Amino acid sequence: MNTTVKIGFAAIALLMAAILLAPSVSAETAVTTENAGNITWILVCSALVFIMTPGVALFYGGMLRKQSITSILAQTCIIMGIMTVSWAVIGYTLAFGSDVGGIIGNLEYILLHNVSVDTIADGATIPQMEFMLFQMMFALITAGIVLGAAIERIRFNAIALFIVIWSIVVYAPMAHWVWGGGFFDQYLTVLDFAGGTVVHICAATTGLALVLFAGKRSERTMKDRPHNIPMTFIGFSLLWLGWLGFNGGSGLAADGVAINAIVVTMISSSVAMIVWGLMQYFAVGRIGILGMIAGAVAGLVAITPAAGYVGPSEAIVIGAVGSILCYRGVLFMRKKSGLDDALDVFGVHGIGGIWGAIATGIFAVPAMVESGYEGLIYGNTDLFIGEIVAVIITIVFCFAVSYAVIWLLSKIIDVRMVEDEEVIGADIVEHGEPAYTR
Amino acid sequence: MNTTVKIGFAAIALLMAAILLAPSVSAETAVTTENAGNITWILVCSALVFIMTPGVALFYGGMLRKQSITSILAQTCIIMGIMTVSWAVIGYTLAFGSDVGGIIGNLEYILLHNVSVDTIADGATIPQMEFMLFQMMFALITAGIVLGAAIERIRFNAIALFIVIWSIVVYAPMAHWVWGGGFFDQYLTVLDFAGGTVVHICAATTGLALVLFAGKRSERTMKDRPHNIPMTFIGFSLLWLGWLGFNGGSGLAADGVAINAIVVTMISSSVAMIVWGLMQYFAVGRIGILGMIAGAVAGLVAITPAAGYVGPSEAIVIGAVGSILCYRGVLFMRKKSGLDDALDVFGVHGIGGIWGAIATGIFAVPAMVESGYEGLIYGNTDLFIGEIVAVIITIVFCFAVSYAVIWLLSKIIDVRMVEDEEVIGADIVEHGEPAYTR
Amino acid sequence: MNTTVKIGFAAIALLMAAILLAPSVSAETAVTTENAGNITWILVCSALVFIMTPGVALFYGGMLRKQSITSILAQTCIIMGIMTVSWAVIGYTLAFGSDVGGIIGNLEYILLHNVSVDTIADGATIPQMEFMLFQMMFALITAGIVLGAAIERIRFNAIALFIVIWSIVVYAPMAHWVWGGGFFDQYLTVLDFAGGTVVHICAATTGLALVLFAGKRSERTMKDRPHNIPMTFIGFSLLWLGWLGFNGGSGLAADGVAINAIVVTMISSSVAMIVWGLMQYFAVGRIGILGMIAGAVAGLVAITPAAGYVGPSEAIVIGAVGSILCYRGVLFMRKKSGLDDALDVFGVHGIGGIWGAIATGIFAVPAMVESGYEGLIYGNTDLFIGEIVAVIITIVFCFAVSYAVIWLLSKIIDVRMVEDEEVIGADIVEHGEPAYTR
Amino acid sequence: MKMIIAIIRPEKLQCVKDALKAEGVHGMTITNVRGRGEQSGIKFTTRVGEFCVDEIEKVKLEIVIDDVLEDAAIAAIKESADTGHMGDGRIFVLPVERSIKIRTEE
Amino acid sequence: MKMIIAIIRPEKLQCVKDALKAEGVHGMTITNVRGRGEQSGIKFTTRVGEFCVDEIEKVKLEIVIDDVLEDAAIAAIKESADTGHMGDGRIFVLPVERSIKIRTEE
Amino acid sequence: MKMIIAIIRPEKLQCVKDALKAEGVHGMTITNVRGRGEQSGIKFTTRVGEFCVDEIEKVKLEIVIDDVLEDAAIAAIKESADTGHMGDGRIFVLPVERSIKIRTEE
Ligand SMILES: Nc1ncnc2c1ncn2[C@@H]1O[C@H](COP(=O)(O)OP(=O)(O)O)[C@@H](O)[C@H]1O
Ligand SMILES: Nc1ncnc2c1ncn2[C@@H]1O[C@H](COP(=O)(O)OP(=O)(O)O)[C@@H](O)[C@H]1O
Ligand SMILES: Nc1ncnc2c1ncn2[C@@H]1O[C@H](COP(=O)(O)OP(=O)(O)O)[C@@H](O)[C@H]1O
Repeated sequence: MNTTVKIGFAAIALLMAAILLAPSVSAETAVTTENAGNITWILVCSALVFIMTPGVALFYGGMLRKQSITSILAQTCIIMGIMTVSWAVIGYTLAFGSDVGGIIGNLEYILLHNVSVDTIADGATIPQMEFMLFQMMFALITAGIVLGAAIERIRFNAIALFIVIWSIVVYAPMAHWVWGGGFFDQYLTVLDFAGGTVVHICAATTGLALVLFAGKRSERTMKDRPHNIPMTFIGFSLLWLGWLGFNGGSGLAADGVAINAIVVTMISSSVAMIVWGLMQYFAVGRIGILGMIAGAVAGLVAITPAAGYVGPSEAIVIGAVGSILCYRGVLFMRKKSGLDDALDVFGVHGIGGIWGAIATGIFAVPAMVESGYEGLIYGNTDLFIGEIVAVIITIVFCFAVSYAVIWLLSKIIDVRMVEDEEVIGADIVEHGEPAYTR
Repeated sequence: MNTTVKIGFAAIALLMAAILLAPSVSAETAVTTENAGNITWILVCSALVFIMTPGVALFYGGMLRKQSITSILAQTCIIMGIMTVSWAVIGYTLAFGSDVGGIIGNLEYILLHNVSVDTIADGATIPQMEFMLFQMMFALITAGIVLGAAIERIRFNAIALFIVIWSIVVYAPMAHWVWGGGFFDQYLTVLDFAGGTVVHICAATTGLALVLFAGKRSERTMKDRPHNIPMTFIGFSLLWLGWLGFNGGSGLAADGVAINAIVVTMISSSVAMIVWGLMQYFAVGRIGILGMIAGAVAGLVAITPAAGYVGPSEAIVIGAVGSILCYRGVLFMRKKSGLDDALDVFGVHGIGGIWGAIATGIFAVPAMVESGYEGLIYGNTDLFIGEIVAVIITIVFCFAVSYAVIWLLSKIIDVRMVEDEEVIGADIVEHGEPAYTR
Repeated sequence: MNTTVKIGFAAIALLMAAILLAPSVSAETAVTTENAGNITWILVCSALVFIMTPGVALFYGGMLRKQSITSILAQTCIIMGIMTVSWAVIGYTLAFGSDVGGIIGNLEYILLHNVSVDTIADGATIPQMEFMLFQMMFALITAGIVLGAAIERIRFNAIALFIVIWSIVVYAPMAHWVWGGGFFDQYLTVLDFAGGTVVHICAATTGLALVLFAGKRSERTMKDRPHNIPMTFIGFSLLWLGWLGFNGGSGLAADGVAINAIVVTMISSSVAMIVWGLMQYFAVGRIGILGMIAGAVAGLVAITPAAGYVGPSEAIVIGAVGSILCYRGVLFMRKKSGLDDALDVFGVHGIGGIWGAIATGIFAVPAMVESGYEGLIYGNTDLFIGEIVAVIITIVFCFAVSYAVIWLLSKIIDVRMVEDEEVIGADIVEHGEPAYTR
Repeated sequence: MKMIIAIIRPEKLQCVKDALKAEGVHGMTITNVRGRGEQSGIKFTTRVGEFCVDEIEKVKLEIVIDDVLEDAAIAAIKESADTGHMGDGRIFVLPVERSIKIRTEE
Repeated sequence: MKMIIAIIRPEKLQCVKDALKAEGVHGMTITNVRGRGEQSGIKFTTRVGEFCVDEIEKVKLEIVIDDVLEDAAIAAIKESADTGHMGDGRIFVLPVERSIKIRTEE
Repeated sequence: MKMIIAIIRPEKLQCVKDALKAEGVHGMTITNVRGRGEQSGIKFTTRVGEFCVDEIEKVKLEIVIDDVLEDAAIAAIKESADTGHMGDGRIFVLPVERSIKIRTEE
């Protein structure tokens, strides 16, 4: 390489570095006691969202056979570790660094450099570092939701490596597009209050990709029934609890928006639970707890993107319809799809997330959104179309990239458990830790 | 019907509508950052009270035999759904709508219409919608406490329908009388900080009515011992945790009252736990965990109505006496009463609640209450008598109406499980979901 | 006794009383809405730290055999009761009353007299009663951590009495020295943000003293494997959750310090978890959940004393090194030490706590501490040496006094279970409450 | 020597143990089992149809005793385990060739 | 009378129960057990070596029947429990001297 | 063929399995059981009186083997399960008429 070329490269590198690392300058004021209310609220919400990830693990774990419970908990542990580190080191800056071409954030916040802790940017309610923390918890729970789909098949090591890569090539871009000033923000008329696309649709389609890649479990494994209903109940309770912070914190302030978000969250999940119970009652003659829980989760998922933009009456409709759609979705996935989505990740989070996004496009209340973002029933088609486009892009992107990642990984390491391992169960085979003594 | 009559009816109807739906006008100011502290605190307390309902389900569930755990969890699920919807649709307005004759609220807030989200009424600390949310959680936990009494006997469908009706004809009026400007408020000198009457006495006597109506369980079912002590411990921990918000939030602000309430709550429950342990030690020679937990809950119940009106020293006395009374109460209920109050709902919440109300009348500290509301030991008999009257009215009302409701229901649907069903257990018979695989 | 002597005694007594009870006078202002943010945050953190104690019980309980789970839960219950009462009655005043000779606080706050509830001292962020409450939760969790060390050997009654005395002669002085204006504060250059010495090292060496005194469990008991992995996972999740408040609240305000503390807490534990997993992978070929959990806890312990004084990058180093040291520590304790530290209390909390203290001395960031308190890498040896001295004093003091207390107790009551009791298990023998039915 | 295998209701275990003790029969091994009896389970109805629970929880006792005690033991079990309802259980007697105590040389 | 003891795969329990019912065999006692077979377990590999899982979950059926039904019952179990893989299980037949119904005088 | 039924301490299971393997005995079925021995349990004292724990956790092994291996297997179990304390357990030997492998035609 001659000198000119070298200098040329160096120049380009420098230029890139300049672009990628340039901190965005904005006016900031120091934190005072006056900000303590909002700061507290988002710290609380961070804690609430934090507990959702162990919650989803228990929720899933109770529905597995007793040979696979250590496995789901171990996978959840490691992904909590991985997502935290990945988000702090690189994910946050890719998602919320200054936009580069609508696609990704630059590296100004790498390793959380330049993220301010005790000042608040003009127009913001909390320091940036706290926003980073709140968002970190979303990264954790999204990865946590993924795990339920292809459980009892994919190896621990493979899932861990998959999530490392996925956190960078799938999750961070998604977060950037929707919340970080990326192209959804720039080109689409779309609203996603608390993460219908980024969290639920993304997790569900990622799960779907893994399921499709890994195939079904052995007949001998699939037959077993949920090994611990109370564990699922505990997990569900933590999920529901956490969701109050998930939706309640997404306005980033302790104000009327937060209150409304929590109220509609309660209503939507409750209505969805009751509706699911009724459907079950008419179909099979009795109401089961797993059904009611699935219904409530469906209602929670459905209201997520809309929680800041609709009131109690809309929440009733969104929850009820979400419940019906997810009920059908779960039945379809189980009986018709030919796929083995072990814990109904796509049936609930996928269908529910899609419905939620569309419902936002239908019901967004004029008084609660900026002008131009009203729902279909107020005669505005922009948002409705925007939501549908956003859903489609999310599904296609998350599915394709996730599938590519797991496919590539399978070239390097052993991804799939063999039948004998499956039957004995990952708890013993992979971790050497049966969950219970007798 | 001739025209005059029609017009007459229409006029009356219009008049009634005017009375029932007239929104109460009051000065309000918009929410600002300054309110964020209080708003956050009551949102947090709402979340804390929320988690008490799953908590009480686990607390109960662990003490049942393993054939009935899905059942209590399923009942808890559905009543969470029902109470949420019922409260949002009709309960809140009946309880907190403008008073109609001291008996009930009008319909101005039906379906949460007219409930303000981002303004705060003069003299209030939080928006009304947040108050509604906090109160909603109280409705949930009250219904949740009821379930423990007549479990393993009453059918799921019957309990669900019972709670639908009960939420309207028992709970909403109670809440109106005590907190919503009803006749307790108007005519009695009575204090109930966090719900001794509305929550604990009401739940306990409702439970008693169900127990009396449904009769005892089969001998073959009653003999079994608690199937999962750690589950009861988890539930108890969530209850205790939630109670910090239950009592801490009842002042509706993050101030000295909240701090004091939480401190006395910690002290009362701890003292009560220790006292129960000692009684057990002297009676049976060893201290059991279920005893200590029962003691702690007794202490929590006892301090509830007084938490805002007494200090640490009074809390020690209230907790200790509450523990002794509940200990005797539980023994009486189990050995002498001839009733099968499966999980000591009346023994703990009933006796504890009654003691708490009376204790408030005895100990209310002058510096902590309005003049005229001092306790007996400060020479004021008004409050003491008021508390006793309130307790009596609560017991009579809740018992009578609850009994009537379940009796009426039994005319329409099948309320009671038969012995074979009982023995196999509701988990399998009603839900088809045994809680555990082996 | 003649009159002069009597008068002399009376005079001395009066003087002592004057010194011991004299309330420290300081300017205070009444609580207003402005303080609600900080008040809320520390109430929230109190609730979060509260849940750590049941959390640690479940964390421990799952790793025991199924014959000892009621036992650890019962011990946890009673120590929660005892520490609460002890702290309110005498502990708080000994720790935070006006300093008497650098050794202990005076009795001005006995039974929480003179502790202000609705005023805030100048320079403080919250009322003193709230500070008392927050500190109370630290007392609970410290005692809770102790229990894991000598479990399955020491009798319930003995542990209860031990903790009564220990709360006064070990915990209260430690808290006084480090946080209450005692001699650490006065003579040492030392930082302990959230309780590395007071909580973790103190608990771990107390545990060590009990283990040394009680000796090993029967071979027949030790062999058993963890009976309930999900229970350990639930406990761990509650611990992690609570730790956000443990570290996040230790700055006593909802500000940048709190945010930073929580962020570094997340990072340190995550890094430590991953590092432990990797060590395990290279040593035994697979990654276990108990390993990952131990790693995460090690990371939490290690960052505790430093959480207010370092940023994300330091947290990565502290977590990683903490994980490596604790991994080795646990191996040493199990294989070489000849001690039976049942649940790795010293291996994790002891080693981790020591490393955390030293790490604070190495890494404390100049911009985050007062001048003179910079870490070793910034060329200041004072803090580094101060931390080491503090660690040594803590270990020696807590070990010696704890050993003395249990030794003395053993002269009065029966401390140790005999082998037959051990084998059948404390659940049945001591409590008559087997944890599960079959 | 005989092995008496008795399948009884869980709630009757304590009575049966006491009854056997009264007869001087101490040693026994107890197992939790599920049983299907001659009726092949119990039938229940839901809104949309009938279903049957065919595995009912039972307790199994295995008691090895000298031939002379056989009848007394069986009588004691029958007496104490009987409720008169379906599902009370069964007693089977199997021949045993040897019985050895691990601790001693018997 | 004979006692047929069958050790089968847990996932085959329902099939075996159905098959036996079809043969008119209703009564049975079911126990969850772990088994080690002739291969002494299944071997797995980790990064640092091999390990063996030698206690595999199985279900044990105990069925007491008249001698005449013995062959039919055994055939039904064999048929319905067979997957052709290792670990399908075993059937043992033991002699039974008496069989008594607790509820009645049989 | 014989069925050897051994009731042992749970903590001795691994030793016994190893000892049997060394003798060439691989197949076995393992059940968790509770046992009451000749002493009718262990007595403990509380402040207000005595109480007795009479169901102690044990493990039951069922091993069907050829007659020729009987003595070797029993010796191996005795050897490896013995601790010299009360409660070490028992071994019973029952006759087996047939032993069938489900997978094959044996
Ligand atoms: N033929 C059999 N072989 C093995 N166990 C049996 C048999 N018949 C019954 N049992 C056991 O006895 C229990 C009670 O049987 P069941 O026929 O219901 O008794 P009953 O005839 O007294 O009503 C069953 O649950 C099962 O465990
Ligand atoms: N000799 C034996 N004694 C008792 N149980 C046995 C014996 N051999 C096998 N079993 C039981 O049968 C199960 C299946 O045995 P295995 O040898 O794996 O069957 P297969 O020969 O069909 O592969 C074992 O798990 C064990 O429970
Ligand atoms: N007669 C018996 N029938 C069936 N099982 C027995 C009998 N005697 C003892 N056992 C079993 O053996 C176990 C050990 O018995 P025990 O008498 O305590 O042994 P040891 O005589 O070696 O002390 C008991 O717990 C029980 O499970």
